[in-house]
Amino acid sequence: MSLGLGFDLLLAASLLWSGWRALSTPRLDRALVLFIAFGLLMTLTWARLAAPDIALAEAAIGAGLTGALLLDAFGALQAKRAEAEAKK
Amino acid sequence: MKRPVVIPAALLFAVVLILAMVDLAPPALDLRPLVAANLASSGVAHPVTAVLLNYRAYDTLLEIGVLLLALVAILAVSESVPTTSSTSATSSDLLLPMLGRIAAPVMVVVAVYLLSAGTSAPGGAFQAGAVLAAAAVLLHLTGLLPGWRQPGVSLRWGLAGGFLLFVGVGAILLLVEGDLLRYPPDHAGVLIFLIESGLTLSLGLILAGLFLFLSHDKGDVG
Amino acid sequence: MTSGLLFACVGALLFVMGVSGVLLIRHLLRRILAFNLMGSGAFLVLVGLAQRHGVADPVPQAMVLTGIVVAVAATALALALVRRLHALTGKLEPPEADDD
Amino acid sequence: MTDPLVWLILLPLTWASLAFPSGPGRGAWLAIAALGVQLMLVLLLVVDVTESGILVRAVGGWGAPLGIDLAADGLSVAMLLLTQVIALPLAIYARSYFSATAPEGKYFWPLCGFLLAGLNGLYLSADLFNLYVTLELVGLAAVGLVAAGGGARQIAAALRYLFAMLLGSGAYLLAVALIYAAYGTVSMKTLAPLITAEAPVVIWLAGGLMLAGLMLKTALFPFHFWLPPAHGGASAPVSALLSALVVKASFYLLLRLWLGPFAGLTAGAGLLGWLPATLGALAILWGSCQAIRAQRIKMLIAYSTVAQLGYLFLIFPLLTGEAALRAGIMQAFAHGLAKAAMFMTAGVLIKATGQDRVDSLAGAAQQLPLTMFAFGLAGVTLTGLPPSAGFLAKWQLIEAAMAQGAWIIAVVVLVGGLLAAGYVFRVLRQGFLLVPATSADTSVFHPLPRTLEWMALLLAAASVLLGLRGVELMELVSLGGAV
Repeated sequence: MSLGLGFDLLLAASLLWSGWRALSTPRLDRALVLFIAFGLLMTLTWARLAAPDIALAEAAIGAGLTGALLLDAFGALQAKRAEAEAKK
Repeated sequence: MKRPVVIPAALLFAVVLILAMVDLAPPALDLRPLVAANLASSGVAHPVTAVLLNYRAYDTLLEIGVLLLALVAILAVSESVPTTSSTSATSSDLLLPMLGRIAAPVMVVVAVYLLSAGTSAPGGAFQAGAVLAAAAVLLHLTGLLPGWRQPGVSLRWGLAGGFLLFVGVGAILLLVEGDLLRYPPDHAGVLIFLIESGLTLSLGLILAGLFLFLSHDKGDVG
Repeated sequence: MTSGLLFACVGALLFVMGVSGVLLIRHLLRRILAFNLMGSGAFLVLVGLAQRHGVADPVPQAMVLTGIVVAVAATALALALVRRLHALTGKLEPPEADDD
Repeated sequence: MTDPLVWLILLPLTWASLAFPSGPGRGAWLAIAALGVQLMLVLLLVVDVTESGILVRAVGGWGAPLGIDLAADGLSVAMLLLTQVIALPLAIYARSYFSATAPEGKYFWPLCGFLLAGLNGLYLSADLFNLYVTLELVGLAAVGLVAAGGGARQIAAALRYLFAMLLGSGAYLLAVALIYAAYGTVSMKTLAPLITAEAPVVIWLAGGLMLAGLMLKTALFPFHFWLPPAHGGASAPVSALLSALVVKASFYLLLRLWLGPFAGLTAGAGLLGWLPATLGALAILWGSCQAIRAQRIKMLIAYSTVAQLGYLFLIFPLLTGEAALRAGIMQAFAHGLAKAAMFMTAGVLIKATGQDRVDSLAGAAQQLPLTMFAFGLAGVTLTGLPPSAGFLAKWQLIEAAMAQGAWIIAVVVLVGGLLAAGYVFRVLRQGFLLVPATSADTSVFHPLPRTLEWMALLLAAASVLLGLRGVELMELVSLGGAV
């Protein structure tokens, strides 16, 4: 088994694991972190598939912007919820 | 309730799909020689950029349309009532604004590099625009750039400008060359760079807008 | 097995994972995550399967670049709707179907 | 303007992206003027295609398989004609409908422009991946329109709609990936002989994914769950746009794939056509029953759309002959015109009475005779009474079914007509009820711009009168070898 294949298999397993956990882990903040990790793993995958353009775009847009959007939404919702609790 | 149906069906589909994919014979057609053979007249040296902005430039045109459309849709959904609290991060920390002041210009330089590199190496308008957008978001997070509300006239023209430029070039080429987005080989490089420059700016604004308009909408109603 | 084929298979699994997620998960933010997994899965199949013989192909790569931008546009719109719904109802789950 | 085909895509893109910077609520006149030009362009295109058959344009001058081809044949021109014919009166209606400050009309024009550009692009594209992008353009624009300026109910409907659209286009995209891997091209013209020659298992899976994804996008029973809240909850011009035009786009694409690249597979498996047809028959029964029971007028009309879409899918087992295709196109026109008119009248009634319940319509015929007349005409078409376009469509469909011994389809069509009469009559009966002047719960009717009523009447009358000249229209589909 070559080094490349071993790395690919590891990457494949991590992709599936992080994707699965992002959907199934009970805490939402962890899920979002796992999702961003998934995006970074996708970036590595694109590099392994000889697609540097997609790797760049995935890092910037897929993991970066989407991650930022999700985290920002999460933060806003948390703040909103805390506000609502405080009112009670 | 749906679970017992969906999960077995999904697993079954995945297994059949993977078995079928492993079993797949080589395709009848190979576009790679075609891509390579026409590279010289495409105006760029990087195959992916050639596909994106020349061979299949029409896809890219519509895709920028989708992005602009999504931004308009977000504006249509968001609350239009201007709220007063628009500065996001409290600037009690002195380090963050400094970081923003140093990093943002560097990111602009990186964006320009990515844009110019795109003709011959990985990179191009999307990546450059994304870096510009990231710079804007960073400035916002460090408290130097307030969240955007309903955009003013100049910002709206900036958001739509890259797309309008792309459509305009396409339309002129349709009138002059007879086909939509058919670049004359001698000028293809210049025209593509022109389109990419416009797109970088507008994409930067749109992608930043996706974040900043949403970020502004704290959902305060009533 | 080439990297292309391996990641195409991973893509197929991610796709069904994402579709099941969109169908089964009620929490809207997570449903958006599931949609993104579905998209990534389709992109991996597009590039990976086309490159199953180990040679890079710029055409599907360009298509995926287009697809990523479309996906982020859809994600942003979905988030805008979710935030609006949360602001109006305080809920992060869609209300039950009202058929009238 | 030498080339109507390409300008039909460029023009709406241009006015959509000009309407956005000109400011919230602006762009109506630009849109109406441009839609007038688009209507002329599509008429020019009809002439061109009638004279010279299928037209192909190579975007970028490359040609398939390296580049993207645009193609116009009889089927696509018919759909383009339907789109522009409805869009112009609808735009005039929408200009009067949205007041200057209405939040739901703030970005109506750019969204509407992108939607129409997406539709025109979809009807003209001959490239599977490009079709994916146009599908997304149409889907996201439609979701934005449903959600625009809306309350919680509308936002929830838009979210459900969005996820249905994304699932549908996701399945479509995976299918495109499999097809590219198997044949190395996504050009429909290049693919057709390749798929007919040899179809590995992945192509069957790809076909299944496309079928499922597009049935979901067309809201075929039981995938219709997203349609009634989205179409019933949006503002009236948007509902009209979605019900009359948007759902037809994914139906068109399914038909195009069925008859084009996948013709080799679908012709070989004769029973396959009965799957969409069975679901279509169920859609007719279920949708009509729900419409009969609906309390709110727009939900009634939305469920009627679920039912009427069912007829479109009845043609699939009969596609070996051309008559079924003609019936399908006629039904698309009949339903498009009548349903646009119906949602427009609903908009008038809701604005005038301030209520949206069927029960609150008493006295409408006295106060808004034009509108109730328009609703009645549209109802004639949906029920399939002569001489309407709906009658012609059903007649053709029954004829095609009987010719192939599929009498069950004929029975479904007849039962569907009776049920449609049921829900149309419910509204008319309420509208023509005379209310005693002293009654306390009489709805108060607010005065409205007459344009609203006339535009609805125009489309409703067109849906009936088309029945007289429908043969010429149906001739169109045999042009350029769609079959």
